[in-house]
Amino acid sequence: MTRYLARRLGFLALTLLLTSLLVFVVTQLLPGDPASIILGREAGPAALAQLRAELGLDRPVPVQYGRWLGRFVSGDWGESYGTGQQIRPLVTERLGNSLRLAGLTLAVAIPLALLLGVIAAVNAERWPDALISVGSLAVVGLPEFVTGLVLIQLFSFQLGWLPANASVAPGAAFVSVLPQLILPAATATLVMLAYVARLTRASVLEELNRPYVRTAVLKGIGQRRVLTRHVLGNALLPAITVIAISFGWLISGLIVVENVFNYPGLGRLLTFAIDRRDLPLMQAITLVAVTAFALANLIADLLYALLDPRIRLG
Amino acid sequence: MSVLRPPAASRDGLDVRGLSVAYGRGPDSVAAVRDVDLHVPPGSTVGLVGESGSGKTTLALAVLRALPAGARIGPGRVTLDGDDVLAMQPEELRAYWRTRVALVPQDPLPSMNPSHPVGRQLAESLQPDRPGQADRDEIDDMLDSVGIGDPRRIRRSYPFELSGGQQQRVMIAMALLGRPELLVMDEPTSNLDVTTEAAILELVRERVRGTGTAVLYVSHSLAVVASLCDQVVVLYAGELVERAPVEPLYRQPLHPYTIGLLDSVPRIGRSKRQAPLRPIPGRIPSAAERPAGCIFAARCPAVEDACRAQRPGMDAAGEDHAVACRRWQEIVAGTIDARQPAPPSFHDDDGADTVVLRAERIDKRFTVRRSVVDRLLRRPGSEVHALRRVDLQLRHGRTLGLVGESGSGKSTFARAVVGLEPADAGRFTFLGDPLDRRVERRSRDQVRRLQMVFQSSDEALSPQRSVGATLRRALVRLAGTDRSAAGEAVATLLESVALTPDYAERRPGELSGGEKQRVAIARAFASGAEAILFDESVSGLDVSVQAAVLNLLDRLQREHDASYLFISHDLAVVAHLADDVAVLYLGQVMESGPAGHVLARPYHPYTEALLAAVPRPDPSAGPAREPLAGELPDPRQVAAGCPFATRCPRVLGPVCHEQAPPQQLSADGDHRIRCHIEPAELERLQAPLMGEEPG
Amino acid sequence: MLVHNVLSRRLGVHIAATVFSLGLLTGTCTAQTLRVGSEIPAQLDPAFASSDAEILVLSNVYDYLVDVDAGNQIQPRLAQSWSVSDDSLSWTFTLREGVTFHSGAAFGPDDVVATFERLRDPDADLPTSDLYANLRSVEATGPAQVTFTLAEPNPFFLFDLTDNHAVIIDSEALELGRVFDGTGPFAVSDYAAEDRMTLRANPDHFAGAPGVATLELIFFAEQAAAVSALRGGQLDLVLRMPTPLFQSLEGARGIERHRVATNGFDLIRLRTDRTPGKDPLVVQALKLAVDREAIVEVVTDGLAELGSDTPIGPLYEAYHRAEVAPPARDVDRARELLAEAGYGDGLELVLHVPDSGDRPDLAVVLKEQLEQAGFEIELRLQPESVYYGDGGWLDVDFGITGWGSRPVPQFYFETMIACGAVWNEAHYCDPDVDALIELAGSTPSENERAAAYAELQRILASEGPYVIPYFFPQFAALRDTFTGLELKAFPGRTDLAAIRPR
Amino acid sequence: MTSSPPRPSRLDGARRVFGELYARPTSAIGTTLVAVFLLLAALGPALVPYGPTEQLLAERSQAPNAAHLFGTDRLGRDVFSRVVAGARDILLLAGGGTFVAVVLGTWTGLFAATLGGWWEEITFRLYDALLAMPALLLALLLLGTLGPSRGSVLGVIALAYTPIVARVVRSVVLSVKTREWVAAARLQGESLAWIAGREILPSVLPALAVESALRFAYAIFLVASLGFLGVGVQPPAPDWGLMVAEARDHVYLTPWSLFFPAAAISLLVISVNLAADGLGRALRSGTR
Repeated sequence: MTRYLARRLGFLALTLLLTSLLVFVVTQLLPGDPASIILGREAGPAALAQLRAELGLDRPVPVQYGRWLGRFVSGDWGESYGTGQQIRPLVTERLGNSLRLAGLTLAVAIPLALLLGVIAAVNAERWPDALISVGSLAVVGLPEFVTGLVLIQLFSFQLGWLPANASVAPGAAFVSVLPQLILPAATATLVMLAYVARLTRASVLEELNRPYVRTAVLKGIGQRRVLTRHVLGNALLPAITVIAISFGWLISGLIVVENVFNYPGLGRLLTFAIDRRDLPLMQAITLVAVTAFALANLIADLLYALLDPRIRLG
Repeated sequence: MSVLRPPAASRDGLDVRGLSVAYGRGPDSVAAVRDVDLHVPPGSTVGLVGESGSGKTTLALAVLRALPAGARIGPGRVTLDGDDVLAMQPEELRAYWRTRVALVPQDPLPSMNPSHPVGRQLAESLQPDRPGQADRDEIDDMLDSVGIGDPRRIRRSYPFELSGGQQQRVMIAMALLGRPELLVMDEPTSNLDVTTEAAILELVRERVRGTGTAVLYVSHSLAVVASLCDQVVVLYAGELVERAPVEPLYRQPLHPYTIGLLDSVPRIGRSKRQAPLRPIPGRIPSAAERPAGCIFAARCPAVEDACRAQRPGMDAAGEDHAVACRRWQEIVAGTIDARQPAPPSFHDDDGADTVVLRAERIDKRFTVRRSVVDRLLRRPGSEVHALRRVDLQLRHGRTLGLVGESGSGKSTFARAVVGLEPADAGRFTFLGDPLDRRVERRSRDQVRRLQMVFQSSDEALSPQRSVGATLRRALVRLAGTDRSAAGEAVATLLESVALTPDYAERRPGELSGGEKQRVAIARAFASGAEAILFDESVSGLDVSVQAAVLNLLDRLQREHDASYLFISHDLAVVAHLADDVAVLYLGQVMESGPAGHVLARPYHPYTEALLAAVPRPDPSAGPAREPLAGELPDPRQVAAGCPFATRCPRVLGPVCHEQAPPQQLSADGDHRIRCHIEPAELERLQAPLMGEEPG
Repeated sequence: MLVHNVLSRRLGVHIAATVFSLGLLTGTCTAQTLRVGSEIPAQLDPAFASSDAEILVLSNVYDYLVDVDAGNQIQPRLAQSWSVSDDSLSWTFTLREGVTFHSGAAFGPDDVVATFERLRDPDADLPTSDLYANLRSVEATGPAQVTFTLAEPNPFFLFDLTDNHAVIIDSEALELGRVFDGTGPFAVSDYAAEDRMTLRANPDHFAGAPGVATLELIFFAEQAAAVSALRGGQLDLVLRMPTPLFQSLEGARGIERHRVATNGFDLIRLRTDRTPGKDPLVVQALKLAVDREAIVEVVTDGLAELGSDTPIGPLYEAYHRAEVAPPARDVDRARELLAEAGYGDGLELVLHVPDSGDRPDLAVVLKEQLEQAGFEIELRLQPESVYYGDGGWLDVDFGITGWGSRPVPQFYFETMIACGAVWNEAHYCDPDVDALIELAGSTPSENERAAAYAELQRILASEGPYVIPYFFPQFAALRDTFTGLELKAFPGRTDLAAIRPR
Repeated sequence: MTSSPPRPSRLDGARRVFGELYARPTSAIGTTLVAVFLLLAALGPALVPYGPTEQLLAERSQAPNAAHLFGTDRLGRDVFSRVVAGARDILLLAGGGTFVAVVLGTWTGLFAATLGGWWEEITFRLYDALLAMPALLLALLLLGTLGPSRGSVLGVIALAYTPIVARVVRSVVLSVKTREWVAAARLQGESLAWIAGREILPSVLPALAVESALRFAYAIFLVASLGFLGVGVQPPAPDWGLMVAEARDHVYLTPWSLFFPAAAISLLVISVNLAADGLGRALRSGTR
């Protein structure tokens, strides 16, 4: 187990290093001059040249990468070109917001998806299964920006139940912003819900067909107990991995959702950074998102290993 | 076992009447089992024997009401002690499962929940819904009684932590804990090594028989059933063909299928020279293509027109002996010959003693990388010494049989010989020239002359390519056949392995296992190979098919003057085919020499134990003596001394554990052994025991 | 027991807060807070700020010396009165007394001096360096008096002092753009970049306390999202929006639409210092190919004033010449001219468009019109930051640039049209035009100036490398719980302090 | 001689897959709709009454009617014509990107996994790094760099999905490369290219077909999202995502100009998903 952990951490570090290189190179190639972005459209050439030198933009790219990575790792993420703000507090605050939305989404979507998946699998080839399967396939086809707009139209404008806008105030308590989070979370939930439900169904069906289920049934264990005590434990193990993968999906989804609802998360900040060619901000957001994704995968793998005696003890 | 239940006499046991089982619905429905009658009295063991596709597992699961979705039972009746099993409603069914029946499946590992400790799963047999309240002592007693030495540790283990033998013991314990009236065992030893199998069979004999439980024992092996059962039921293509007590069935089988089956089984002590196998031609009809008349008519040597017209019923041919053949009386009387024709015999003994292939001091290790953490904790290195200084030689035109249990290194050796997994040390000499350790570095000619036929017929052929394309490629690549002539050459090749030329257009998925293996053999011969390695090449085949392939191999060897290295875990098959034999244990050759000598009069204690464990298709042979204790040790932790020392019944003392045994040659030069005991002493020890074997 | 009490009290408060916020699900907020949807400001250093969103912050946190009102008249702000010397070179301002910065520091002449010394510093190369290059000195000439000395007379000097950048900063201000210490009606209490800015009223403001106690600027990348929020009740005011969003608010319950005509325009310009814009035939073809009326109708739903390819719109009543008009649309003639210029097979051009306002729609309509005349147009929409970045607007051959409304037209001529002007994006250079601009910018005679502008309008309309199809109005929408909005032609200069609960 | 069992003809494979696709209403509907969309993409421009960018100034903002089935947008463009024209765009972009990803992923995955060792390690470490970035994030970064154009959108899809395809390929290769027929090919002295291409690749194809279909669905999704975020195809192209984004400002004036492209995206993704589901079922039942 320790060996497994060490190995996984090594891979994580390697992946992050490669990703950081990729992010850095890509952002360096972006068109647009950071200096003119900082100083605005009206700034003159001398001011621009001076700022470029201050930012070290005139140095060779490998040197810039080394400096940037070194500072990043030591916690100095620099200042945003676009706003002149320190990036780390900005990004950590938005990360918190995004995680709050992601957490709400996962908290709703995952249990619901697992439940639907199990219901579909247990009723395989009967009407509840057909309903859930077709429903999830349909929902999988709805892009977040369509779902979001539809939900706004329906719940905000027609019914007037929920706010159309999720620009929550910084530091507001979760309970007080909950109403504003409902529509964005619902939008992000739908796609994930379908995805996880489908995989859960497949996983439960696969387990149901394993010989140990027959062994359990032949011991005279009740159906419900066979399902809960035997099948689900094993079927939901793979779901952990699925959830981690769908976390990546969620990150993509949140970029769209946060823009549709104007939610102050990392996704909206990223589009802002890209729009403004705010390189340090883009780099920081991307690395944070990638790290979050990688950590989610790592945690999922470790959890899997911990729960699966074959890996834990093997 | 102290079981409180009515005395056996007052109970009927399992009774099956006219039972049919079909898969699918409507017009696509196919019958897997048709109109079967069966009776298993309490306290007796009934063997259900058949080749693959005979419907034996379907039948076994049907009486348990444990068929997969999509199967339909009926018409027919199944009763256990008079209770109609097929009429049971869900709640009754649960009670039936909980208290009256149990199953020991073929594969113990997937049949246990991988994420629950074994103890909890055992407890569920006692308290299905409240395993926490089960009596631990009772479980421990049961584990102890099925031969598990350390019940407390085992209870806490997860299934994957147990060895194959332990897993099956646990499954048996799980079944017995429920004190079933009916125990169904579905090929419980088929995937186990022969020494483990012997131990499990011994366990079944000791612990299950005579407890009043009715046992339905499903097996493809006539040999296993012979040593275990009171009565045998032979199933063919979903129909019952013969039912008899063990002794008469093996002494005088009445159905031509049973006769053919027994004639197909290779036996230790009867080599190809003494008794050629008589395979059953043709193939088992699929469920969709069953004839109107006798189901065996198409393959029967004693068939007459009436057989094809009408299905024969079960005739009582003696006490408890029933047979579904209209001509059984003629067979009893000997007025007709119901045996399959024997193949022409080719045997001559003039094989020159030139050595074709010589392996010297071949060594191979597999290492699993150790992490820093492992090193700090001084965990054992995970290195497997798969082959240790293996010396072997293959004589021209002869067959060298290489036997050993799983993990003995026999496949590793084969792959090292052909260069797929290069050896770490040692030397191969082939036809006088040194062979490079890697196939990629060998000359085209060497590759051509040294070929291999693999274990699994399902994987041996590229699934997307037609048989013809596979063979053509082999011809063009290795034999240098001209592309234009390849078509003809393919037809010839197919013919040589007894397949019609139209097989060239088929894909492997359309072939049966035997047919695939024939094609694989044809491919090996396509290059004009002079030495061919067979790695478990007949192991996955049904016995009647296996017999045909063994005969084919024999014929091809004579025709092509080829030399075979034949690897198998099945001693009977090796005994049948091999001229010389070598016994491998944990990567070392324990004993080698001419097959007639080594297998008839084993010197090495391991060879002895191995032979003793082999079940014989002959109830009079009796059960194996004293199954070998213990299990194959972890190959990563083999001691410096004799690898067999941990299990050897003749272990001398510390010397065996500490010193590598010397290589010794028997006085007559027929046995080359690795043992601390003097050959002369071994010969003395063996002599009285081996007397019963026909020389 | 004590712990329990505290806990339960806290819990009670919490529940109350929850109930309260749930009651406000759809977002009606206390009238004392004005929530304004704004685009995202980035650069808030007064010397560099340029967008409406940025100026909106500055003009409400700081004050100008003088400002212009809706009628384009100069109004006193921090300067109470002023006088000019006879030679028109020396301007003396008397400052308001008793004014303090939000930090408590007193406002005085030194702050004015510091502000303008910074803005005119030639070495710093600030956007205002050119504008104030004519300043010879800025001096405190009394406890509440500042004197500006010019090198040359400048009839528009007071207007120059209303420049967006010219907010008065504390002479000891540090970290401009991050710490906001102004004298304006609102003081920044919290700024979360890219997200929102919270401001509280400055009760001591010289013009009186603002109409609301709290001002919340909530930033939106998408105006559509802001309008949604307004509809949904999470915003009270949205400034600036594209035409269709404004139109869609017609009849929306509880929302009052505001519209003001401006001299702002979208400039379609062709670079003239290189092929193909170098060829006057191509410029002519461009002018002939455009249907300006259709653009006004389709893109702005007829809400904009028709333009005639000159920056002087009807709002400059004194200078605007209604009779001046670009050549009427003639697609066949345009095609002939193109052929004559050597583009008989079509002229391929990439049209660079900042992705904001009505410009994307304008580009799409323009593309269709130009292609009827033999142009082949590829659109490239870019975020404003990219369009206005290096290699963007000043560089590309063919582009659409938005120009904001200014109090006097001279600004456009001096920065956009004069030969070598800083933002001469068309790289246009005509000595006659330059002479007219020079004249208009220096003559004290209004008549002469009007004549010069008339001639400039004639030249630009007939041959300038520009198409100015319309002067756009500015839009805003306010919840009807508030009143007092006076939308400015440059919406960033709107005085939010004047808005109060109804 | 062994008697021959009845044997199915070669064509039966295709027929079986097809039959399986039409065995269930869901996959039948999906397959049919995909076919309809493909047909629209192929013939669309010939079928529609107006050009996708043609502005009918006199018929602006019309609700759906007989002349304009889906109405017209604010600039007087026929929404039906634009939606139909957009089908070709999105299918070409998503399909092209998926195709490149499948080809690249298959070959790199196939050879790296067959070769094993360092090649495999390096290739898949790189792919892991790419995969560590959620697809949309990667796409946004790259499109910012490359500038929005059809080519870059296609390239971004290819780059985002190549590692995923390669992973799928590798998982099959790893299970196949130890198979005996592969060993048999080595014993026949076959080259690496032969072993990879002729012995292993055929076994990869079924999994690859299903994965490709799924990727295609995701690619459509991604293209639409990029269009919506304004970094994909440029106006006035009738890109569905872009149309939705543009119509956001108009949703109160001309709701149909938002509804129809949004519905088209959803319908296409759903159909491809349904068809992929059926395809997977068909191929699985074939290998059983």
